[in-house]
Amino acid sequence: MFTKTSRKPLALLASAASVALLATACAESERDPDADTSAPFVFGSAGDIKSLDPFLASDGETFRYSRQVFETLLEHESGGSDIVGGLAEDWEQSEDGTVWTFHLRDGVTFHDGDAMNAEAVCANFDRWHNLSGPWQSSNNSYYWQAIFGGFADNEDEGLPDSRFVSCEATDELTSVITISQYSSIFPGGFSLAAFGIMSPTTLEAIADAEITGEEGDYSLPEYTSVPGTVAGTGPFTIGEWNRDQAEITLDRFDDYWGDPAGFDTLILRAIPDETARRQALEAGDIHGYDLVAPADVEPLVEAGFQVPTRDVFNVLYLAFQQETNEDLGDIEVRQALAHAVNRQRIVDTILPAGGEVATQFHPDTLDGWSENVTTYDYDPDRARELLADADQEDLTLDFCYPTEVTRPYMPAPRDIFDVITADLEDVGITVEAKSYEWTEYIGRTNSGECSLYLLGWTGDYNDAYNFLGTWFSVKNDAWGMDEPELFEAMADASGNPDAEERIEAYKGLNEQIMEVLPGLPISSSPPSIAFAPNVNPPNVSPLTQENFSEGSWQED
Amino acid sequence: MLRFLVRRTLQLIPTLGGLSILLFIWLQRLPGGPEYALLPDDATAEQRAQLRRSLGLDEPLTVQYLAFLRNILQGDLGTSIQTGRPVVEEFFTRFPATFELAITAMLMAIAVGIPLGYLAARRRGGVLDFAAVGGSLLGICTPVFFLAFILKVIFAERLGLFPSAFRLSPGLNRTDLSGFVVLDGLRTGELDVVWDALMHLALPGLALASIPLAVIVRMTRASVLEVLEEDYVRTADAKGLHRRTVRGRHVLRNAMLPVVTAIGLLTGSLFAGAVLTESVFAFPGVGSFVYGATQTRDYPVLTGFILLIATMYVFINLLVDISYSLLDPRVRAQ
Amino acid sequence: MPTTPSAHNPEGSPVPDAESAGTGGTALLGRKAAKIDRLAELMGPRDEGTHGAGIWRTAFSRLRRSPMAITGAIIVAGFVVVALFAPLLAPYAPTAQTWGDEVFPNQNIFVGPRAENWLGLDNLGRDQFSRMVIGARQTLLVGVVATLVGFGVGALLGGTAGAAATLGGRWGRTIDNAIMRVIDMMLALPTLLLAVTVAALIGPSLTTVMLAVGIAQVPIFARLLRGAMISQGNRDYVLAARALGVRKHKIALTHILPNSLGPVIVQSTLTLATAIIDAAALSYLGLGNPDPSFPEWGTMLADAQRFLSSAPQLAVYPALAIIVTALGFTLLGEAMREALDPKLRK
Amino acid sequence: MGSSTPLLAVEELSVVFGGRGSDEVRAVDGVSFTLEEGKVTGLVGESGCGKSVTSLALMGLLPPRGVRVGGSALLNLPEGEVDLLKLSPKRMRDLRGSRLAMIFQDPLSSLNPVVPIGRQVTEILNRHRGMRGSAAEKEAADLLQRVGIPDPERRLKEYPHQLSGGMRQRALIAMAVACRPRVMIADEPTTALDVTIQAQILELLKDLVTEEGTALLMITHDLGVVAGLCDDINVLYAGRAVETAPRAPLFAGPTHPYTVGLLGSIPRLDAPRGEPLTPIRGSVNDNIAWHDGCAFAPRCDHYTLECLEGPPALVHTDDGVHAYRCVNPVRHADVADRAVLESPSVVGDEEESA
Repeated sequence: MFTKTSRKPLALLASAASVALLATACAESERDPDADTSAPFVFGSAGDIKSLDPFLASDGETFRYSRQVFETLLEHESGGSDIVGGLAEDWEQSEDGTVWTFHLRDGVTFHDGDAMNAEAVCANFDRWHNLSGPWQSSNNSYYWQAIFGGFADNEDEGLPDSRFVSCEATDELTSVITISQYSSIFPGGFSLAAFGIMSPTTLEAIADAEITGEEGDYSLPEYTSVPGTVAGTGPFTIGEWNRDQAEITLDRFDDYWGDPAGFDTLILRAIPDETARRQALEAGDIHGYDLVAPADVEPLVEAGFQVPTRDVFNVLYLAFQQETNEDLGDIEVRQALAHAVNRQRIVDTILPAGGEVATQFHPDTLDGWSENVTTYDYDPDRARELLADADQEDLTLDFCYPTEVTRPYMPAPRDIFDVITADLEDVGITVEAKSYEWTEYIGRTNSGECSLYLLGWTGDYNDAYNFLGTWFSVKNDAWGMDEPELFEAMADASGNPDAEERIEAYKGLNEQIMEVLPGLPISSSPPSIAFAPNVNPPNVSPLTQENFSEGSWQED
Repeated sequence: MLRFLVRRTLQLIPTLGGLSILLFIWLQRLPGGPEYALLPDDATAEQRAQLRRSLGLDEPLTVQYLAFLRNILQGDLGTSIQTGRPVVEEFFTRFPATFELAITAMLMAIAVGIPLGYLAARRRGGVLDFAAVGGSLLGICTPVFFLAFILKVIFAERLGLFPSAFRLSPGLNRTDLSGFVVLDGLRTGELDVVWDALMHLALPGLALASIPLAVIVRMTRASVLEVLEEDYVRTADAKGLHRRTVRGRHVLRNAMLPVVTAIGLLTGSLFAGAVLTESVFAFPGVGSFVYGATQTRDYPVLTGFILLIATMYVFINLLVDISYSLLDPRVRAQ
Repeated sequence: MPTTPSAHNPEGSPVPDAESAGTGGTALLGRKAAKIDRLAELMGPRDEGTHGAGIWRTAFSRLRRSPMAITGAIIVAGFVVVALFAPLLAPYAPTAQTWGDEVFPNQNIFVGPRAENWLGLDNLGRDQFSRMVIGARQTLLVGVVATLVGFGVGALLGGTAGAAATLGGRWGRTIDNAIMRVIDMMLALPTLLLAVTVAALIGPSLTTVMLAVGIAQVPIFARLLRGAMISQGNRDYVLAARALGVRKHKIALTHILPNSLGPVIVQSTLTLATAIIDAAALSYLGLGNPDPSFPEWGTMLADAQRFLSSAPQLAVYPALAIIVTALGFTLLGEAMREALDPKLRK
Repeated sequence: MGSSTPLLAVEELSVVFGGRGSDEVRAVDGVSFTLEEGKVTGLVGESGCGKSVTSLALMGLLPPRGVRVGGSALLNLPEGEVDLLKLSPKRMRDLRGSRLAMIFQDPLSSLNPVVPIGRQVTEILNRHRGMRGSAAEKEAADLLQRVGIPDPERRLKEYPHQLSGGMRQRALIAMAVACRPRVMIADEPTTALDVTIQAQILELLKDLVTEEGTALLMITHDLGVVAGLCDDINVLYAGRAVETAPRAPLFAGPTHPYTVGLLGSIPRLDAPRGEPLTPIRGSVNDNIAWHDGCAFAPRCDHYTLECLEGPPALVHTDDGVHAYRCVNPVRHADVADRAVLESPSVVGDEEESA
C-alpha cells in the first residue's frame, strides 16, 4: 500500500488501515458437497465499506468486501504472499518489464451474465485511465495514482504523467498491458483490489456516472451505494447494503468459475469496537471477526473458538521527524532514543504472541531483509551517554499517538506509547504527549507536525519496496529525512528488473537506513483473526486478504 | 387551545434562531475555521481559498449566516466526513433505532420509576423508601457508560441472557420497511423479529434508563410527599372517598405535574445519553454514529446533532407545555 | 421579641401582682425572683436556632442530625484529605512502570493486590494504589475548577439578570430577557453535548474537561441565582430598603445577593458530583487528558474498560471511587438542600 | 336540641405526637366536650393550641404513624354507639363524608386544583349515596344551589381557581352537607375570607344547622365568630381546655386569664378614651409543660409560685355549666362587652360579590 503526498480524509484512513483482500481462485475444496450452506455467515469487520466500486476506495474494509465480489488479473496464493494467477491464468513480462501479457481464464462469466474476456479487461483499464474531473482527485482514485501515476488527460498539473500506456486485447483471452517504465511495484500492482474487473454492462451503465460536489465534500454516484449495477466475477454477488446497520449482505454466485462458496450468504457487519466484536462472537451474533486483541486470543481458544494467526507481514515503528525537530537531526540523539526504548518489553507484554523485535523496516519474511544491519539494544546507560555527548541532557520532545484505534501491527497504541514514554523519561527526556483521532493523526504525522510518532505498515504484496519505498523514496514531511543518495539507490533498486540484483540492493538499503536511523523499527507481529467453532475458516492470509468463499459450516 | 399552541410555537422561533446563531459562531470559532473541518491539514492554500469561496466564507458574516440558515431550513446539514453521505440522510436512516431505544428506556423508567417513587413516598422512612432513594442516588452517581459495560459483561457476556450488541440478529434485517423494527415486526406479524428486537433493546435500554429512572423516582417521591401534605388530599379523605380514588384522582394526578415536565426534559437528554450507551452496545443508531463523529471530529455531524437535539428539546418542551395544560387547568386559563 | 420573663421583667408590667403587693419589699423581691427562676427552669433551655440565629445555624444544626449529611460529609472529607495529602500517601510514583515486566496484558496476566502493591498493578506495571491516590487529587481539581467556572459565569449571568429583573425597570427587564434567552438556549443542549462542543473548540485536554463541564453547568447556576434573587427581590425588606431610598446596586449587592446564595451553594456541592461523573464520560469520549502521566479517575476508568473481562479490578477501582465520591457530594448537597428548604422546616 | 344523650361525647381526648427517639409533644391533653343536635359548639384558641388536631383526631385524619390518640369519642348513631377513636380505618372511611363532615380553613388549597368542582361534589355522592351520571350531577347542582352558588350547572364544569373565595367555601360546604351528616366540623371556615363574605358563610352554616339538625363543631380563634354562632364554648390552651361555658356566661364572666386576654385582644369601636388594647404577650410557644404547672404562666400577668406547682385542676363553678382551669381566676373582668356580641362579623349582609 502506498503513500501519497496529498491526502484526503478517506484516503488517510485507508493508507494505514489498508487491509487488502484478494479473492483467490484456487481454494482447496475438502468439504462435503451435501453440507448445509444455507445459514448466513456473519463476519465482524472494524468498519463499514465506503463504496460498492472498489476503484474509488482505499480502505481495507471496502477491499475485504470487494475481494469477495470482484477479481483482479493477478492474486496472491491462498494463505500466502506469492503472486499467482487471478483472472489471468498466467502472464509474462517483457525483458525490460514494460509489456505485460495476461492469458485470461476461459469460461468466466460476470454476475450479470456477460462473458469475461480480454476486451472486458481492457475496457476497465481504459475507463480508469480516461477518468476526468473529480475522479482524478486522489480521494477517488488513490490506488490508480499510486500505481499508475496520472491519467490520460491530467487536469491537475501536480499529477505525474501516467505510467499506463495501453491495454490491448490481442485475442479473445489475451490482454497486453504496456507501461512506460518498469518498477518493482509490478506485478504486485495488478493484484490490488482497487483494480477489480467489472462487467462490460456495468461499465456501460456507469459510463456517465458523475461525482458531484467539492473537494472534501464529494457525493459519489448512486451506483456506488445501491446494489444492482455493478457486477464482478467473484464467488459472491452483492445482495444488499444496509448502511444504517453498517452491514453488507453477499449471496453466493452459483455460476462461479471456481469452487462455489461454502456459504449461501456472507454478511459483513461493522463493529468498530474490538471488545464488542469479541462479545458478539462469544454471543453467537457473528461467526468470525478480524483485529483480535492479543489478550483475547487465549481466552477465545480456551472457549473453543478458532483463532488462526496470520504470518508476520507488518512492521511497527517509532518515527523521528528530524526536520521539524532539529534536535532529532543529531544522529547521536536518534541513537540515544533507539537505545532507550525497551522494545522487548513491548513485544512481550503488549503485542500478540509470536511477535518479534524488528531490526529493520520490513519483516524478515520478505526478500531483502539483511542480517547485517546495525542493531540498537536496550541500554539506558548508553542512551544517557549519547545524550550527554550530544549535549542534550534536557531534551524535550513531543510524542504523538493515535486514539481509539487498533491496527494489525499496533494493538493498544496508548499502552505502547506509555511504555516508550516511561523509557524515554527514564533516560532524562521530557515527553509532551499529544493524541489525535486516527484520521487526524495520519494527517498530522504525515505533514511532519509530530517529532515522535507511532505508525506501521501491513504489506500489500510481496516486495520490499512496498515497505521501504513507501517511506524512503523521496524526501517527505512524514520523516523529514533528506538523503539524496539513499533515495537514488531506492529508485535504482526498484527499477531494476533483475530480481537477484534487486534483492541485494534492498539488503544494502536496509543496512544504510539503519545507519541513518530515520526511526526505530519496533516490532513485526502476527495479527489474529477469530472464527466460531463450527466454521471451516478460510485460509488466513499474511496480507490480511482472506477469501471467504473458502470457508464453510462444519458438519455436526 | 389553538391560540395557546400558536403562541407557544411562535415563541420557539427566537430560541431556535438564537441557537442557530450560537452554532454559527461555534462553527466560525472552530480551530482554523469551518474549512478546517472539511479539508485535511495539508490541503494547499489554493484548495482552502477555493473552498472558502465555494462555501461563501469570503462573504460578510451576515450573508454567511443567512446562507447557513437557509441550508438548515432546507434540511441541508452538509456531508459527513466519516461516510461522505449527507448528514440528514445519515440521521434519517439511524433515527428509528435511536428512537426505539429512547422510547424503550423512557418506558422502562416511567413504568418502574413512578410506582417506585410513589410507594417510597407512601412508605416514607421505610426500607423500600431507603432502597429507592439510595438506589436512585447511586444511579445518578454511576457513569452511564460504566453501567452499560457492567450490564454487558454480566448479562450478555457471562450469563448470556441477552445479546451484547446490535439491533437485530443477523438475517432478520429488513431495509424495505420503516426502520422501526418493533413496529414493522408487529405490523407484518413477524413476532420472532419483535422478540429479537426487544431482546436487543433490553440492555442498552436499561443502561440508558438509569438516569431518567433515578430522576423520576426522586421527583415522583418528592412530588407525592408534597401532594400528600396538601389540603385537598385531606379534604378528599374527609369525604370518606376510597383510598383508590384519593390516590388516583387526588394524589397521583397532582403529583404527576412536575414529573411530566421532568419526563419531557429527560427525553431530550436521552438522545444525548444514547451517544454513550449505543457505542457500548454497538447499537446502530444516531448515538453510535455521533460517538464516531466525536472521535473523528466530524463537525458537520456534530453540528447537525446539536441542531437535532436542540430542536427536539424545544419541541418536547412544547409537548410538555401542551400536556401540562391538559393536566393542569390553571395553566390553560392563563 | 418579648419572649421570656427574664428578658422582659414583669416588674414593668402595668398590672401589679395583687397578692405580693401586701408583703414587704425584700420578700416581694425574693418571691418574684423565686418564681421567675422557677419559670425559667421549667421552660428549660431554649433552642437558640429558633430565636433569630439565622437560617444557616438552623440548617447546620439540622445537618448535624441528618445521617445523610454525616455520611456525605465523611466521604467528602475523606476524599479531600486524600486529595490534599496525595503525594504523602502514595507509596510510589504513579507513573513509574516499576513492575512493567510482571504484567502481560497480551496474555491476560495481571497482578492483583499484594504486600507491596495494595491494589495490585495496572496494565503497565504501575502501582494501582498510588495511581488511585494521586488520581483523587486530579479528580478534585477537575471537580473544583469545573464548579468554579460554572459558579462564576453562572452567578455573573444569573446575578445580572436577577438584579436587572428585580430593580431595573423596563431596561432591566430587557437585559434580564436577553440573558435568559441565552441561558434557555444553553439549557436546550444536554450537558454532555455542550461539553463536546467546547472540547471541539479547544481540543482534548484536562482543561477542556474542566471548562466543558463547568460551562455546561452555567445555565443551571444562572437560573437558580436569578430565581432566588427575584423571590428575594419581592420580599418586604427589599421594598422597605427601596422605599428608604437605598441605591439600587447597593440593595442588590448587600441585601438580595447574600440572601440568595443558599440554593447556589447547595448547587455547587451537587455540581462537584456532576463534574466528576461528566468528566469520566468525557474521558470515555476521548476528550479527556491525553497525557497519561497524571492519573485521573475518569481517564483511568475509560482506559480500563477494555480489560473489564480479564482484569475487572482495573476498572472497578476508579469506578467505585467515582461513584462513592459523587455520592458523597450528592448526599451532602441533598441534605443541605433539605436543611435550607423552608418548606421542609417544621 | 333537647335530646338528653349527646350526639357526640368526647371524653379525655389526648393526642401525643412523636415518642420513640424524639421528644413527645402532647398536642391535645384530656379535652372533653359534647356535641348536640342542632347546636354549635365552639373550640377557641390561638393557632397551635390543639384545636385543629382535635378535629383531625375526631375525623380520623391524623397520620397513621407517630401519633397516639387516647380517650374516647362516642358517636350516637341510629344503629348504635361507636367510638370514633377506636374504629377501623375502613369503617371510618364509611362514616366520613356521610355521618361526619368537615369544612377546612383555606377553601382554595382544600379543593383539588385539577379536578372540576362538579366532579369533586359528585364523587362524594357516588361514594356514599351510590349516585352516578346525570342523577349525581343533578343532585350536585341542587347542592350548589342550596349553598347559594348561582348558575350551578356552569360552576360544576369549572375549576376551583375560576371561583371566588366565597364560592369555593360554599362549594366545600356543599360537599360537606351532601350526605346530610349528623356531625359537622368547621375548622376556621372563614379565616381566609373577606369580612363581608365571612358573615355570609357563617349565616349559611347557621341555617344548615338549624334546618338539618346537624351538630356543628366550630373551630376558630375569632371570638366574634364564637359570639355570633356558638351555643357552647371551649377555650383551649396548649392542648387543654382552660375554660368551658355556654356562650352567655362566658362572655359575661370570663374567668381564666387566657380567656380574658383573648377578649381583651379584640379591638372595640366604642373603646373609651383611647384605652389601649391589652394583647397577650408572647406566643403559644412560650409555655411550660402542663404537668409542671400552668402552661399559660409565662404569659400570664397573674401567675404566682402556686401556678408552677403541678397541673392546675379543672374547677367547676356552682351552676355546673361553667368550668375553668386556674389557680388565680379573674373575678371581675370587665373586658367582655356586649359590643362583641354585636360585632359586624356576626350580622352579615346577604350580598356577595361573585
